[in-house]
Amino acid sequence: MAAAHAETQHHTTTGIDNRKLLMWIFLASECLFFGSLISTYLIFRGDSIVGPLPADLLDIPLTSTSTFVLLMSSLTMVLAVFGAQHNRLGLMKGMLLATIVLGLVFLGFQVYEFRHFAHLGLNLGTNQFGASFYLLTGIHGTHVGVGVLYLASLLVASARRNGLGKEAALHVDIAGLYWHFVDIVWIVIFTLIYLIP
Amino acid sequence: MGRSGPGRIIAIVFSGAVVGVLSYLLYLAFADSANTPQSTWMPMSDNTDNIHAVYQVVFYLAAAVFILILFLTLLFTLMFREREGAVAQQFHGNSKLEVLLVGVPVLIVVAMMVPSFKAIAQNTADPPKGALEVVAIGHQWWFEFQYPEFGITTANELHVPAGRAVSVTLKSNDVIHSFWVPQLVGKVDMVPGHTNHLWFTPDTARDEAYLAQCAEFCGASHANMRFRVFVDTEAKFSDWTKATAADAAKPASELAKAGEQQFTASGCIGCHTVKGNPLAQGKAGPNLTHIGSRTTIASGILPNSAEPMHKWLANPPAVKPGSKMPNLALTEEQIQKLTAYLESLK
Amino acid sequence: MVGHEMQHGGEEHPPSTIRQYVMTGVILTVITVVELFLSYSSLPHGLMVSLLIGLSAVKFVIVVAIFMHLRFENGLLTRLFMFGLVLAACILLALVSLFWNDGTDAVGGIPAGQEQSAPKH
Amino acid sequence: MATAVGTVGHTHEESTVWKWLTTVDHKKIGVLYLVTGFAFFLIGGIEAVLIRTQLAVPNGTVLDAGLYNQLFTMHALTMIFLAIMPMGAAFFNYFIPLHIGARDVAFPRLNALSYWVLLSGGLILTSSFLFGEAPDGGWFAYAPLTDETFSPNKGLDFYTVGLVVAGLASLMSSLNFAVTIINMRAPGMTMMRLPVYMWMTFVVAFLLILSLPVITVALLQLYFDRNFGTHFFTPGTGGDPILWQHLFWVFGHPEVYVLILPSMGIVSEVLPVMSRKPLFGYTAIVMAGAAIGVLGFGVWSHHMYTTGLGTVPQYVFSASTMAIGVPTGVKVFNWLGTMYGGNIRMTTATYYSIGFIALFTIGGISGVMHASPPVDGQHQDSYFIVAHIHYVLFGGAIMGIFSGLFYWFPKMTGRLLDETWGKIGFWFLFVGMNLTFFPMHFLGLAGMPRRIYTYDADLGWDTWNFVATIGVYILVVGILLFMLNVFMTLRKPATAGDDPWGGATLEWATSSPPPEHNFDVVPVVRDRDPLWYNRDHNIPMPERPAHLHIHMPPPSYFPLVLGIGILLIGVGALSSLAITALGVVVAYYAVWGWALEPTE
Ligand code: HEA
Ligand code: HEA
Ligand code: HEC
Ligand code: CUA
Ligand SMILES: [Cu+2]
Repeated sequence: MAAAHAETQHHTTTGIDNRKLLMWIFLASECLFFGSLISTYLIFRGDSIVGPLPADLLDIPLTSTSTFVLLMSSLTMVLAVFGAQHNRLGLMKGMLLATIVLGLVFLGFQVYEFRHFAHLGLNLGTNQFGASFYLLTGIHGTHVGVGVLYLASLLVASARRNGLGKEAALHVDIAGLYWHFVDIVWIVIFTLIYLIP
Repeated sequence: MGRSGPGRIIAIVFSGAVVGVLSYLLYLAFADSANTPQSTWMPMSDNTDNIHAVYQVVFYLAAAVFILILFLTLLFTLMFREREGAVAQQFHGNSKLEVLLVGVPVLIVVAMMVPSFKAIAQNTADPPKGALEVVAIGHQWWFEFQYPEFGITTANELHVPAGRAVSVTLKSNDVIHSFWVPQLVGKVDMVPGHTNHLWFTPDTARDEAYLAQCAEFCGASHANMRFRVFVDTEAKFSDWTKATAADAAKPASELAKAGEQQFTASGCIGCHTVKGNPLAQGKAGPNLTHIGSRTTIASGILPNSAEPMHKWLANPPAVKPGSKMPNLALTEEQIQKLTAYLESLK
Repeated sequence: MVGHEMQHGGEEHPPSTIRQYVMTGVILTVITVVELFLSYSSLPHGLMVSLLIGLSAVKFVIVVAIFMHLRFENGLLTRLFMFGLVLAACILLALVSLFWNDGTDAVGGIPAGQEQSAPKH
Repeated sequence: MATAVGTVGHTHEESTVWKWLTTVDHKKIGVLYLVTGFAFFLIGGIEAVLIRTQLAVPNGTVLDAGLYNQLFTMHALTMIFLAIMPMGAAFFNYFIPLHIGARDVAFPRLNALSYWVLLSGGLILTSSFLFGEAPDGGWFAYAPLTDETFSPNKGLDFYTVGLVVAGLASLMSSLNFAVTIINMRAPGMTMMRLPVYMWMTFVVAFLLILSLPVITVALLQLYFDRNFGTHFFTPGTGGDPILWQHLFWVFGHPEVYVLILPSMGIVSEVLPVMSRKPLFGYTAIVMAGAAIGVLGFGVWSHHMYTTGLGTVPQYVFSASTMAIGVPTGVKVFNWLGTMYGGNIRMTTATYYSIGFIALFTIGGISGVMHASPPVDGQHQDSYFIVAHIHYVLFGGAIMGIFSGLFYWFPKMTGRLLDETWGKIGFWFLFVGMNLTFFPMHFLGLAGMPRRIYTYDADLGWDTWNFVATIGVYILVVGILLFMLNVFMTLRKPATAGDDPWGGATLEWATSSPPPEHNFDVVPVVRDRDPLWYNRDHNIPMPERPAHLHIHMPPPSYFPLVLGIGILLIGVGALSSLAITALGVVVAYYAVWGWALEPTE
């Protein structure tokens, strides 16, 4: 996380940093995690015995907005990484902050959506749609939340410093991998759940 | 025993003898087990014939691999075990041999696959036209059988005619159970929310029932969830359907008549149906219309006669852990009446 | 997976100006807008679904390749990640097709109100 | 916190207990795993003894139905998740760095955390007995039996929470091991020079990394079904119990290779060393291992032939399942090829390895038998399956682990286990094992279903059940002999020397037990069997330099604290939100401490 892990600094066989490698393998694992959740959602498509059904609830314009927000957060994230790598501390901090804010906005949209759906009668136990939708998007939201915490810790940690080393850049880089991954998962979810009628 | 000359021959003969004798003894034990009441190696229908045809191929091929590997393992252990002055040959592999060692297993696997595919196709094909339709529903922990054709609902004892295909529709009322009659049909699960199918044509009629047992773990009394299949002649089967479709016999003895009243008074009617008794329409328990003519009660774990019936009514969960039929705290006298009544329901 | 040693990644280098990243962001946005447009269009269902899936795959690849700069990393990382991704996709496809062609007359999918679980006689 | 630890000048201020609690040394953690795994093996074994005692005679009265069902469920869970996997992880921990010539794993503190989380998972699962509500739905917990309608007590919640926690531990350690093997190899140690044991570890790590997420999702869904009113696996609102089965076995089948591959790796190390010749067909064995790993993801529905899978899926899954026999056969033949032409030292480790070949083959071919769906119609859920699983699990996995114990004990402790008693113990285990599990084939053939707490006398099952029960008591003697052997050996002086077997791999190039930094000088690897190459080419061991300046990561208590946090979160999921919240706070504190702690 925030501070340096000197324990893993030494030379590696492949030249890839251990932590970066770890993150990529972890993301491979996450593919299976979200793959199973998405499978569940698709398998239960059309299996809801009672409403409300997706067509009754899903609000594409609204979610398109939040999708756009998340997409932009990827852009700000990559700029934060860029800042870190090019030793532009201000850029990095600003962009990290922007990413965090965008992430929070996305979460806000999600909270709004959940409450709205619950209001319209969709709960976890209502039907298959409710169960698989809330579980999938809820777990995605949890990932976004963890990401926000992760980035916030980086920001706090960087506030105590005014220079940036390679190490710090790597931390931002790795956090970025996680953040982008959560974003692409949303790309898939958005297409499969919202866009495909 | 050594790695060359006579020592080597002794090693080969010894290993061969050990593995040979072992295999023979195991074969005897297998043969012996194949001869037990619930044996899976006694095909008595087209379905199990199909299975058995594959099973034999698979079994003997597996046996061949077993014998070969055991033989080689023992032989190499004897031949190459440490000895003064011997030197281990240093080699890393042998590509030609490797190809062979992949090729032979591939052949074995194909030899198992071809008959398997054939039997899959046969046993999952649609049942022939004119098959007897039966609906089997799994309950914790008993089997319900319906014959839509005859309007029959019964439990735990399935009657089918020899020579006619029986098409069974499998459902479950609660958890997953499995329908398995080792000598008549390979198992297929009864899954809640799904409808499964299987069919088989019994070879010959016989008096003795085929034993069967639920084969998917389904809770406390999974071990006590058994059933029986009677393969009757065409004539006997038709008698059975007539008798079973009819209303329940009217109780004759005084005791039995009192039992009929008790049956209502004790609330049995809430769970059990007795055809012809308009009050008894319950569906939670087995249909008891002709319980008196069944050979067993409580899904095949007790023989059907007064004494076991008495035991059952006195405390079902004691006979069958977890039973969904509660202990109704019946008095000795009530039980006697009920037993007389139930045994009269021929 | 890791058949031989990989010392260094590809020759290409990640974007070196902010402009390039912003452009990528713009492309992603454009694709999203197109997708949105598609989902409201009256194209035949099959075509629309394939287009949508195709476009989101493109977005996926762009983010992974450029934002996560996988394209400019050691090829080992690509292989490791792709292994998980492809496996997940295969299992997803297998599961979905097993359920959508379920041979057991699953009750799910039957219009509401018809049959719930095994019939109660 | 202690200062950086070199070879010289350990600072011994802390108590021994504190040292073990805060250790980040992969060898110490390996020992922790080993002891924990073995303890759980005894617990699982005692459960098995109770099961067999109940089944010794028809209509047994030792256990009632409810307890029996808890026991066989917990027996399987304990053995698989808390005994074999940790014992496998124990050797991984201890020997990955030693085998590849590294000073430690890539993430030492994460490694410690994995252990504490695993222990938490084990405690959660096992503590269910204290409440009399152990899981009782079988180890694969088929819905809807495991839903709150049919299993209203807490048992299945212990199951979901315990397994998620244990799974988290395995995920973390697998990530760690994968990175270590990819990235921490000694100079010259290319992938194709890795010891086979490392290859199998590598495959296992990926199997876990890619299959655990699937079971985690399934467990979450089951937890939601039981606690939050969803119906993923019950027909209530359109859910489907078959989905659980698919998700479980998508994980479950790779999992069985997770259990067997480490033992296959051990056998591939022991046989060449004891035969005094290189492994036959290294490349083929490695490829076969990888092939098993990949194919293992495509066969899961062979556990579901009887669910009404349909015709085509039966074709597909039986073909893929049988195909797995081919790479596995390659391994078996190559082990035999390794023995061929050797000068085999008949040590106890060799006995266990040879036993492995014979017994695993028996289990493997019975596996191939039920790979045929029609045959499986007669096998599924019968004792034939129970015979299969114990031949592969006990005859395979456990035999391999015992081989490894005898082989590596001198490396880990500097002492050789007693060979005579070791061999006597082996014969008890070998005979006991066959007596217990071979008759189960006959029982299966005679139509005895599994998971039944009682059976009638007139079914022809009594003889073989009785024999099987005798067998397990012989097994108990064998295990006790082994424990006695370990106990006696540990009291003797360390006289084994660095390399008692004339080993080929790097762990034998350092002292026994190895120093904390493993190697004074990290060796250069020139061949697959580096030590033999050096021996044959008269390359001397590198000299120990006069001044060693090796910085090892200092001990840390944050893994333990984070582990406690996760334990609290788990306990909270079983009881009250307040405890979960406390757990989150503890975990968050630990993460910060972890991140800010200096690691030099
Ligand atoms: C260590 C664990 C382990 C291992 C390695 C295996 C290995 C195999 N298993 Fe097994 N299996 C289990 C553990 C394991 N299994 C468990 C725990 C269950 C039960 C779960 C439960 O229901 O509780 C189970 C259940 C199980 C089933 C489901 C049975 C049922 O419930 O209906 C099937 C069906 O196909 C199966 C098949 C196989 C096959 C084909 C292999 C193959 O990998 C075996 C390959 C090995 C060989 C074939 C031997 C060596 C090869 C040769 C000498 C070459 C020549 C031979 C041929 C070409 C045939 N296993
Ligand atoms: C790694 C896996 C593993 C191992 C090693 C074992 C080991 C054993 N198993 Fe188990 N078993 C399974 C995995 C395993 N099993 C699984 C997955 C199932 C399926 C469960 C299900 O259906 O859900 C199963 C099911 C199962 C059943 C079927 C239950 C049923 O279906 O009703 C039986 C029955 O005999 C059994 C017996 C045994 C026996 C006798 C041993 C013996 O080998 C045990 C030997 C060990 C010992 C004997 C320990 C020695 C103990 C001491 C020395 C104690 C003394 C010490 C002190 C007091 C400190 N097992
Ligand atoms: C709450 C429901 C309920 C009530 C009330 C009830 N039963 Fe039952 N009964 C069952 C169930 C369920 C079974 C099946 C039990 C099993 O086999 O596991 C059963 C089984 C039986 C059987 C064995 C049937 C067979 O097919 O072998 C008999 C006989 C029987 N009940 C008689 C009675 C009598 C007499 C009474 C009243 C005194 C009664 N039952 C009250 C639910 C009930
Ligand atoms: Cu019904 Cu087991
Ligand atoms: Cu399997």
